[in-house]
Amino acid sequence: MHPRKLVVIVAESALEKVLTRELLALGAHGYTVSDVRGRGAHGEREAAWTEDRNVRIEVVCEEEVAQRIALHVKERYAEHYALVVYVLDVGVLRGEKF
Amino acid sequence: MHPRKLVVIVAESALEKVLTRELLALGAHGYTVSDVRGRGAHGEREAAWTEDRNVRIEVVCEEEVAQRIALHVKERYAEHYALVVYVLDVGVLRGEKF
Amino acid sequence: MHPRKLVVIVAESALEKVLTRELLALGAHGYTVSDVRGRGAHGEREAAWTEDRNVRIEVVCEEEVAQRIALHVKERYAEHYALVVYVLDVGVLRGEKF
Amino acid sequence: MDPVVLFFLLGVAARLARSDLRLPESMYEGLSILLLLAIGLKGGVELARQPFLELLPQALGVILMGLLLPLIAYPVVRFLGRLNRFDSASLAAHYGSVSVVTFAVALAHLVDRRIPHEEYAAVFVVLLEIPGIVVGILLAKLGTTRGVSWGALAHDVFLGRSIVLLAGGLAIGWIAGPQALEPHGRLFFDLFKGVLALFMLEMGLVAAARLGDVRQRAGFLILFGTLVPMAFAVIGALCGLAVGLSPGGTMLLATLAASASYIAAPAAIRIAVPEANPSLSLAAALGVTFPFNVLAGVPLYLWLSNMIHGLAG
Amino acid sequence: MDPVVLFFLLGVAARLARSDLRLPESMYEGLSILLLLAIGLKGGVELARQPFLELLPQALGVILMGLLLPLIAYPVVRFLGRLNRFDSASLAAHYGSVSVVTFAVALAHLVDRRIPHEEYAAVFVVLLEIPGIVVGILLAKLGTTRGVSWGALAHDVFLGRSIVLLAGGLAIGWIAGPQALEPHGRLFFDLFKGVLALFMLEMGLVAAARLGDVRQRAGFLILFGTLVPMAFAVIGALCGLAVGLSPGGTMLLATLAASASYIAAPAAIRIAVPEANPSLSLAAALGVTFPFNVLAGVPLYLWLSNMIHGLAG
Amino acid sequence: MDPVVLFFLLGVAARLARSDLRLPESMYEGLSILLLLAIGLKGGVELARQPFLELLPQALGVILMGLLLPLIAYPVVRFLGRLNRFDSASLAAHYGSVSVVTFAVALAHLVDRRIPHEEYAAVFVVLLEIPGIVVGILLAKLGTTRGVSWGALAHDVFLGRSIVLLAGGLAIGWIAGPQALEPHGRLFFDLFKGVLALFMLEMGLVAAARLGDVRQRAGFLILFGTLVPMAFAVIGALCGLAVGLSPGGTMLLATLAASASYIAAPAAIRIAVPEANPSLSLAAALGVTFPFNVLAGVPLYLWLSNMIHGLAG
Ligand SMILES: Nc1ncnc2c1ncn2[C@@H]1O[C@H](COP(=O)(O)O)[C@@H](O)[C@H]1O
Ligand SMILES: Nc1ncnc2c1ncn2[C@@H]1O[C@H](COP(=O)(O)O)[C@@H](O)[C@H]1O
Ligand SMILES: Nc1ncnc2c1ncn2[C@@H]1O[C@H](COP(=O)(O)O)[C@@H](O)[C@H]1O
Ligand code: NA
Ligand code: NA
Ligand code: NA
Repeated sequence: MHPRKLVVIVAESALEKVLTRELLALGAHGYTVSDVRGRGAHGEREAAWTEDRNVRIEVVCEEEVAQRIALHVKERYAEHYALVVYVLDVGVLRGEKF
Repeated sequence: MHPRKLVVIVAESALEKVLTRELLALGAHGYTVSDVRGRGAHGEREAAWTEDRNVRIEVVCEEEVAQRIALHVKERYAEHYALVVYVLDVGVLRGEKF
Repeated sequence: MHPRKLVVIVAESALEKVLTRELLALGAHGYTVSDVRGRGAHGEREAAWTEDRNVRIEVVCEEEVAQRIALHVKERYAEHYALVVYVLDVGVLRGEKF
Repeated sequence: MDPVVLFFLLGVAARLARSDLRLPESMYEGLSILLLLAIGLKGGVELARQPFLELLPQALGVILMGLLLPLIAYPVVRFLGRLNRFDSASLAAHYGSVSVVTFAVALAHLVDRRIPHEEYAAVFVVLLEIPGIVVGILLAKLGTTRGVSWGALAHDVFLGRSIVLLAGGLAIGWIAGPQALEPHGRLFFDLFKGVLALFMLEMGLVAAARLGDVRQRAGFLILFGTLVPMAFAVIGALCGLAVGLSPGGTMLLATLAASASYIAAPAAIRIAVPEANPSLSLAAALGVTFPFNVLAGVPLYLWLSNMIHGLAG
Repeated sequence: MDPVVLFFLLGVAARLARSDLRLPESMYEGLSILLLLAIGLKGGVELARQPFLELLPQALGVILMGLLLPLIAYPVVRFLGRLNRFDSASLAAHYGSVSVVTFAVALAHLVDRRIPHEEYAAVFVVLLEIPGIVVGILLAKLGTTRGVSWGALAHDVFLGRSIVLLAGGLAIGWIAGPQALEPHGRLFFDLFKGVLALFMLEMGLVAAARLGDVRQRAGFLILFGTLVPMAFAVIGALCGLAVGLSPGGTMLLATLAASASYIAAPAAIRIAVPEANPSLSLAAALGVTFPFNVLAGVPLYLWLSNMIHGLAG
Repeated sequence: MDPVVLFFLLGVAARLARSDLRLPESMYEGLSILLLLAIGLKGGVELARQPFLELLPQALGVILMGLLLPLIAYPVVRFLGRLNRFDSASLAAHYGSVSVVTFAVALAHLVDRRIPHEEYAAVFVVLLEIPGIVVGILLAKLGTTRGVSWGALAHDVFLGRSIVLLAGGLAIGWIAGPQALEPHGRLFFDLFKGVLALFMLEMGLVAAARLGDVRQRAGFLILFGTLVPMAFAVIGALCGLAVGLSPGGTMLLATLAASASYIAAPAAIRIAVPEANPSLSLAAALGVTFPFNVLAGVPLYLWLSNMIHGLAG
């Protein structure tokens, strides 16, 4: 298994379009998105309607890309948007994919 | 990156309301919920209708809180409810958030 | 906490039925499935309609089973299907469940 | 055979044949919202036409029946069925409460045959949904030290989705009246049978999915799931006669008594009585009683009500 | 009281009582697609009956009003409300733009009372949705160095869901004409009020969910969220009179002016003005102004339009 | 132009302009369930009116055609298109099978023009969905050692969602008859065109999303995706003539022959022939043939059927 990083971003759904575009620009080769709800410093977001939903974006990538993504998201969006980012260690079989 | 824990709880949807309330009481600052289906010791839960669905709850928190949550869920719910809990290591940039 | 592995498979939804059956045959005791969308080497899969959706399958299991699953999926499906697999370390309280 | 029954059978067949047919969960939810509102609105419009005070004795009689039914079911399950206290109480709650879809099928049965009935009968659904659940939970907790948070439970039961939609529909129908609701009727009333048909397709899929659990205790479940409804239908019909309902209304009340809750009761019991095995009560309510009522019960209860009224009459 | 208002109140009550009632998100989306298309189609069919050139001055007048409204709202919020530049601009954008559901309620109000009106008024919705947002964003960016990607923004605003469905419906209605659309009308037109009722139930749930945020700045929000709509309604009614609308059409334009966007504006502002606090503008638009317009505004604006036409008359 | 075509074009335009308009997936599924059941029910009601034995030769003729079409398509793709065996077989399966929505558009075309036709034609859809897929898979597997689990495959194909709903609808319509289904008709039949319109909007979005893939092999795909349907329409029309259909029914059969499956075939082929590139077949079926049939094919095939019947006499 090749060691890689898994970056998880949970953010308000308004950011999905820009974020996924920027992820690719930052060096990710792919991503996976799901619709979620949640609660955090910005209160409850219960997905009762479209503007009130979060998305959870998952990216497997090399450590360097992961750093870049986490930093970018933090600097560009963390101040004004409801979001969290965290990073995990993963192993993959096909290292060339990520 | 600051080291934190990620607690994942997959449980029957009937527990969503109580669980999320208790998570906050146990010291979590937030959580993320998604609708899922699955299979385990209690058989298949295929989300064909509301009572037959699972939720997946994700909490990033300090190690101590994670221990507390895992133990609480195990003791209070594991006997009678369909659920699993597992804990992972994560890194976060904004340590004060979790 | 008992150490276990978490295998995550993101694959086109056509594979859900076969994959979940095979996971059990390979020694998993359970799994959790959610509907997701994403992008990768096979282009964007935006879940605009049924054939264009991915599923995310999560399995907590022993290391050996995890190896078996990852290898099996890679060998049997990776060539022709849109999918990724990655493996993480997790801790569980009820070791006998997984 | 009534088309809604055919839709149900189609769902059952598709599931048994392991077809990949499934209705999206949000369609199931959407259809049930439509059904509940439609039943409530219809009932509310008719309720406005009734002298309110005359209904009070009927309402009391019906609530009394709702409290009685689980008290009958519990000892049957506990001592004849030899189940533990929790499962017995859970089954008592499910069968003490009611199934709105079964009611809708019975209603459509009457309307198709132009049989007159108390059109405000939706009120009975609201009155009967809760008492059975509450008594069932009390039965489970008798003599237990570990308490239930009754406040939270009452909140969840009284403000559950189905009660809010039914009672809300009743209130809106009552306040707005038939004329103001006429343009809305094209969605809520004209499409009723079509929506019910789709819902029955889903019910067939869901009920058949329970047959695996049924098989594990087939003997008990089949006996319990058919005999109790029939006995309860007799009680319901007698109650209908006693409170002065027409044969049509009597049949509706008999059907309600005979029906088993599979939405409100499971949700409440799961939280209040975690020790009860939910597969068991859903297997009985959904896997046996719902199909039984829809396929055989509804016509049977009509016959029963006519007969009782004939005897009494 | 109009049933759609009762449905709204049911939603509010259910939410305030913390019922677990919620409509699935895809039902919300499906209903809003139906509403937008229905309004567009209806307007398009009628538009085809109008001499196109005669409408041009009306259209220009309406667009001018759309550019004016946020310019009035901004200083009010900024200097009377003492909010920062970003929140002021955000509120100006929300109140400069329009709410389609409020329009639908006003339309149903007229139809129920058989009050004649310009049936192509859906065009005004399309014309008014965008200018307010654009001006609002400009106000936020005045004197800022950090730019906005105007191209991407224009794309998102002009091709947002609601504009595409409304304008698309208008175009289809215009091209196809009433006769070709007759069989589709059974879905889009006959069910309109029922669909609107369901939507209002959801709006009640959503609006009540904002009341927590309202409470935090109750004074300002309640004053702002009721006075500005009333003032804008006067402007809208005068504009309707000026461009030669009937009293019914004038009332629709007044309602549009008085309504606050809670779909297009929040989405656009969130991206273009991230510094603005979205809870604030949604609390005002959804938690105060929407209920106010639906409960009191719509009849008020009808009275206003009749009065203005009477005075001018 | 027919409104359903306009809705399709609206979807295409929205997608090409990169609007954020999308229908929720569960709405897509809900609409397709409604469409399939409606077509099945309608066909079943009419089927009950036919002498069963007279239909047998027609059914056989239609099935034969279904087996023949992929055998024609395969060599064309393989040797003229120079695709590998798997992609050739996959395309043969897609074009050998049928598209229900294309059928619905053709049906609506006839109904709008009051052109008589065999109203039980939904039977042909059921008969034609499967043979093409089976032959296609056989073609892919010819001479391969690695087997297919034919049992599992047959199960998936024969019990796929669309077959179950169509055949189930046929059976229910057949058993229940027109009178019993009348109240359900308000959902299934009266709303048919509206539901079809919404579905076509979604189809426009989905088809346009395939245009990127089309562009990569534009020459081959456009030729193949328009010429094969036209050739198949001729075969379908001749088959219709041979089995004694009216001009209207002949046009429906021609349309079915010309249409390409984008639901049943992709799902089955993806599992049975993983080596085939799904983007290619979807680009052809959804990106080229579906729009071609809807925009130009349907009227063309009506003209063709009338001509062939005219020639024949
Ligand atoms: N501690 C946490 N664990 C998991 N998810 C979180 C946590 N905090 C926030 N979130 C998610 O991130 C979203 C935005 O967070 P916030 O900006 O803190 O409101 C929330 O709506 C949750 O879905
Ligand atoms: N080994 C596992 N890996 C991932 N998810 C699991 C596993 N076991 C159970 N689950 C999930 O947890 C739910 C409840 O588990 P159980 O109580 O074992 O039936 C299941 O329906 C699955 O969604
Ligand atoms: N680097 C990645 N990180 C997360 N998810 C991915 C990644 N690459 C691919 N995926 C997911 O896996 C699916 C199939 O990937 P692929 O076979 O590369 O097209 C995509 O549609 C994504 O949902
Ligand atoms: Na009962
Ligand atoms: Na406005
Ligand atoms: Na074909």
